Amino acid sequence: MSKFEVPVGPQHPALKEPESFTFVVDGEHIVEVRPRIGYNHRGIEKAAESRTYIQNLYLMERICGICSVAHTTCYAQNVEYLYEKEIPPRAEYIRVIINELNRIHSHLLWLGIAGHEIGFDTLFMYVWRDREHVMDVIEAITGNRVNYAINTIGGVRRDLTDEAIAKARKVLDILEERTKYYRRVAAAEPSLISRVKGIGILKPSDAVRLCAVGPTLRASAIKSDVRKDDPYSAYEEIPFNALSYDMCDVFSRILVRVDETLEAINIIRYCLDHLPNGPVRIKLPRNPPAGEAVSKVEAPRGEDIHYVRSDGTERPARYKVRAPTLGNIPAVCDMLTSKADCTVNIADIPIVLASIDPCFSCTDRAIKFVDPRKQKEWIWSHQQLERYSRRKANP
Amino acid sequence: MKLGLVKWARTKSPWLVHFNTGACNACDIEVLAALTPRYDLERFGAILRGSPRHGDVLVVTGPVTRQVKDRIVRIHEQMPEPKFVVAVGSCSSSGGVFRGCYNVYPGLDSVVPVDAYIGGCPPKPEAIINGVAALLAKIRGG
Amino acid sequence: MSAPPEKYLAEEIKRVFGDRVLELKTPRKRRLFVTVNPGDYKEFMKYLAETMRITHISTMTGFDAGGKIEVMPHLFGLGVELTVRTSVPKDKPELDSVTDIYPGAVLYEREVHDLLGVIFKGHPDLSRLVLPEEWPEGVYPLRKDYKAQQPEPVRKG
Amino acid sequence: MTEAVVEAIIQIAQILLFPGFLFVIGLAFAYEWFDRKFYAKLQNRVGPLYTGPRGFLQPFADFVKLMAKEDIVPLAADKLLFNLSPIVAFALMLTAVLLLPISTLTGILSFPGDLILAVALMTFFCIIVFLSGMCSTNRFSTVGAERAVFQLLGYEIPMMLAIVGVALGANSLRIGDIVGRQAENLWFIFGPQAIGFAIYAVAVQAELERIPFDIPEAEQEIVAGWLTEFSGRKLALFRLSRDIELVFVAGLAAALYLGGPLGPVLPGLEPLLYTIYFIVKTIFVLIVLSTVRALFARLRIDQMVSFSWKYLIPLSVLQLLLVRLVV
Repeated sequence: MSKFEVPVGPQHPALKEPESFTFVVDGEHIVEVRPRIGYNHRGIEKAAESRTYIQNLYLMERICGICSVAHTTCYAQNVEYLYEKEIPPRAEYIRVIINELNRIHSHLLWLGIAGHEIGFDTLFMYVWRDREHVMDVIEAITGNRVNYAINTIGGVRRDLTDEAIAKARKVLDILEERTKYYRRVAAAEPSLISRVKGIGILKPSDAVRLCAVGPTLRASAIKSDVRKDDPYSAYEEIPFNALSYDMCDVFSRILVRVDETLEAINIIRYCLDHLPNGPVRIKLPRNPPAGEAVSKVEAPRGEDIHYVRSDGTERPARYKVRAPTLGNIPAVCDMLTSKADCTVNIADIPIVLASIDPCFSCTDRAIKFVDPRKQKEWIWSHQQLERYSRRKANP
Repeated sequence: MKLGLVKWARTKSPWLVHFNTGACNACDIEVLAALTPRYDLERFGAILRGSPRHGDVLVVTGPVTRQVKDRIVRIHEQMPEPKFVVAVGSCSSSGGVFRGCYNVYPGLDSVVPVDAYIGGCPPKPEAIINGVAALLAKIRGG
Repeated sequence: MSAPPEKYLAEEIKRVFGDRVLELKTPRKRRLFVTVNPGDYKEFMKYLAETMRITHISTMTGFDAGGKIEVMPHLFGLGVELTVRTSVPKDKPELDSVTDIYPGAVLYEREVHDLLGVIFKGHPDLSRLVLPEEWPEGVYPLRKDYKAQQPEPVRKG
Repeated sequence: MTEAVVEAIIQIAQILLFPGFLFVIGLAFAYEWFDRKFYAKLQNRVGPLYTGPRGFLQPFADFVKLMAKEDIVPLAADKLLFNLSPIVAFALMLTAVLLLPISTLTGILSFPGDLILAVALMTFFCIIVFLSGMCSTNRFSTVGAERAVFQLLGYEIPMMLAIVGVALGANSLRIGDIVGRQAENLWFIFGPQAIGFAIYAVAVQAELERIPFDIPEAEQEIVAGWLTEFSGRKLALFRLSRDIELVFVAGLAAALYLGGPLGPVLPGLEPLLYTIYFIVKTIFVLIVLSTVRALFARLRIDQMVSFSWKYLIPLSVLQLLLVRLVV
């Protein structure tokens, strides 16, 4: 059978975001993957250099709408490192609570999307219905559903109210029950399992070699979690487990995320029980001292790393963001390429792509990746392809 | 009479094609949330379609980046007439917080014609439904 | 190890590289900044990867520091977030690629190449990465002399 | 002479109005509405609500809207096939419904061996799907078309075997006779044919390209599969043909397993009551189909085919043996 290219994206139902992957397929099997990223490149790093530190908070929030609070936490923390100041413990705890709520929302969202990608729309609808509970709590605490605007340099903007705490506790109970239910479904539903088990294998050695991060790495039997390895905020004081599964496939990525959701519920409960009293923010001078700092946060998708360089003015000299998805791109290309011992089908593309929980808006202040191997078979060039599909009967 | 029936059908059956031109995902998840049980856009007959050939309403989220510009124009071309474009969120309406960045166009309307704007960063699902309803009212009116 | 990991690592690096380490900073716990000459860069990275077993590269930052461009790979291992810094002259921005040591660095080096124009010698493929196809050659948006310019609207809004 | 004319007029009215085309098209819209509504309910949603009473007119509105939209023929497509295939598909399905016993105990068309024609028409539909996917030369369409045919290899045989079981049980290949047989005995679903019904329910899910077998138009993988390039009127016709096929498939299930339009009747009211029974039974089949659709994830094409060959076919052979023993 002749080889044949299937473009996925930039507008494709499997990708909620404009990225483009070109798959070279042989029948239903994928032999090569060539991603083209950059559709989402907005030039945030350049923009950050022309805004003040406070203004940049808004920009960082909007790097990614799903893990927004991870980016602002990372940013605020980074600038606080520049000042060499600690923020009040209550603020640290509130940050942890919001970060974990965000993780729950993100993982549930992902579980729904994963269901949708394998044509299991009922799961999608159910999970998203329950996810609305988290959104309610987040809205009660921060006032917003998606971009929370809770972090500020030197602490958080809003304190937790008693009603919000009561609401959070109630919702956590519902969520725990529902998440456990989904865990049972995931472990028992045969048509679901048949689509995810043994699919998208990423061997532990490859995961380390290609520098995968977050749940993708943890699903390949490597216990690596920034919250444990490089504890920030209040994570040093909070007891929790870093999880890992060793099946290295999509199924194991599902289990890691579902279990992390349960773990996050426990973390929030602990934080609510041990919430210290005191102020929630400190005042810091307008301009941080000259210097540089690196800050890392475990975003729902993995390690999020920011670097800041200050020259003592009110604007950063350089601000660098590396979001988790970029770190996982080489890994997902590896997962999607058929190897001697396992083949990958077209039908598996959506779920495998989704299994790293891609978030290209974060990633794309950057990147395109082309497999350097040259294909000898007949292939249409990108321009040909575009011209071809742009042709219409009535011009 | 015939036109009346067609107009009625158009307002009752807006099929959406969702395109992200470089958004931060916030608007996208809210667009998706509008389809889920709590909001359920299907009540209005709206369903999400994958192929631009099937769509009536192009729902665009996010600032238009240089690289995505050709794609959005092409998808807009692929859709059969009559077609409508909704810009969801501040970025899509004006460039939002990214206005002035070197890779971002100042709003979706600088690339394709837009019929309705939904403000917010991101707009809540209720606002999105309201925006779609406003578009339908516009179709009904003229 | 009784000493904090960043101190331990700093001591080790000093012991092996001696004067060739231009600067060594540990501003806070688990953070280490090391500056080396571009000539020693590759050897240093190899030492980190092979002797110290620091295998995870988080990202690579490029910074336009006036006449020079700084390239800063961020590594993580042994419980230390390690930033290596080396600077290349702006008029001849060339550096050895570390992709053979760190396969995960492929994308990061390309990003730095695309946005700052650093040429990594020995990199398998330095084609355009994040910028659009029609972006002019030789214009690097993250250099300080580039002024951000919004694209021209295609149609009147 | 006049009698012949009256009879001809009645026959034409039967074909065009009731229980022929018009009625079936109406039923097709109603069933799509029911399917969507029921599916939405299972997903905790409301489904169409504001188009007509409880959204009842939603499929009709979709149809009208599509008919009034611009119709694009891609330049690369084979014009003749591309234009013809929706019409042929529609015609095929309209022919098929004439075989269904709705208001009488036989279809409008009824002759020995009409069961074979019914099954053949379904297969033709799949071939049209293949041709229309291939002729639009979009790569998603092409993959969708390939998958449609590949899938046909999977579900066709167990479906045939299940239907052969019924034919053996009734000792006839005529749908009318099969219904007649059930008038005297128990409905076929009670007894060994229940296995056949289950196999049929699974196989038609694939025929209708619904979850878990919507592989040829899997949205997340290949956009809209073979339908990707169709727009406007052609899409409307394809969707309508699908809906009619839904009626047809449910009606055939009712005729083969649930005694068709049979039920307690009052003299003089037969056509009305038969129609009501027909609708009740087909809705029962529809509920089964919709539930299956909501409960499963989409299978992969190779999984589908191997599932069919590993389980469905042995099961249908077993069913044949059982039927043989009982009869």
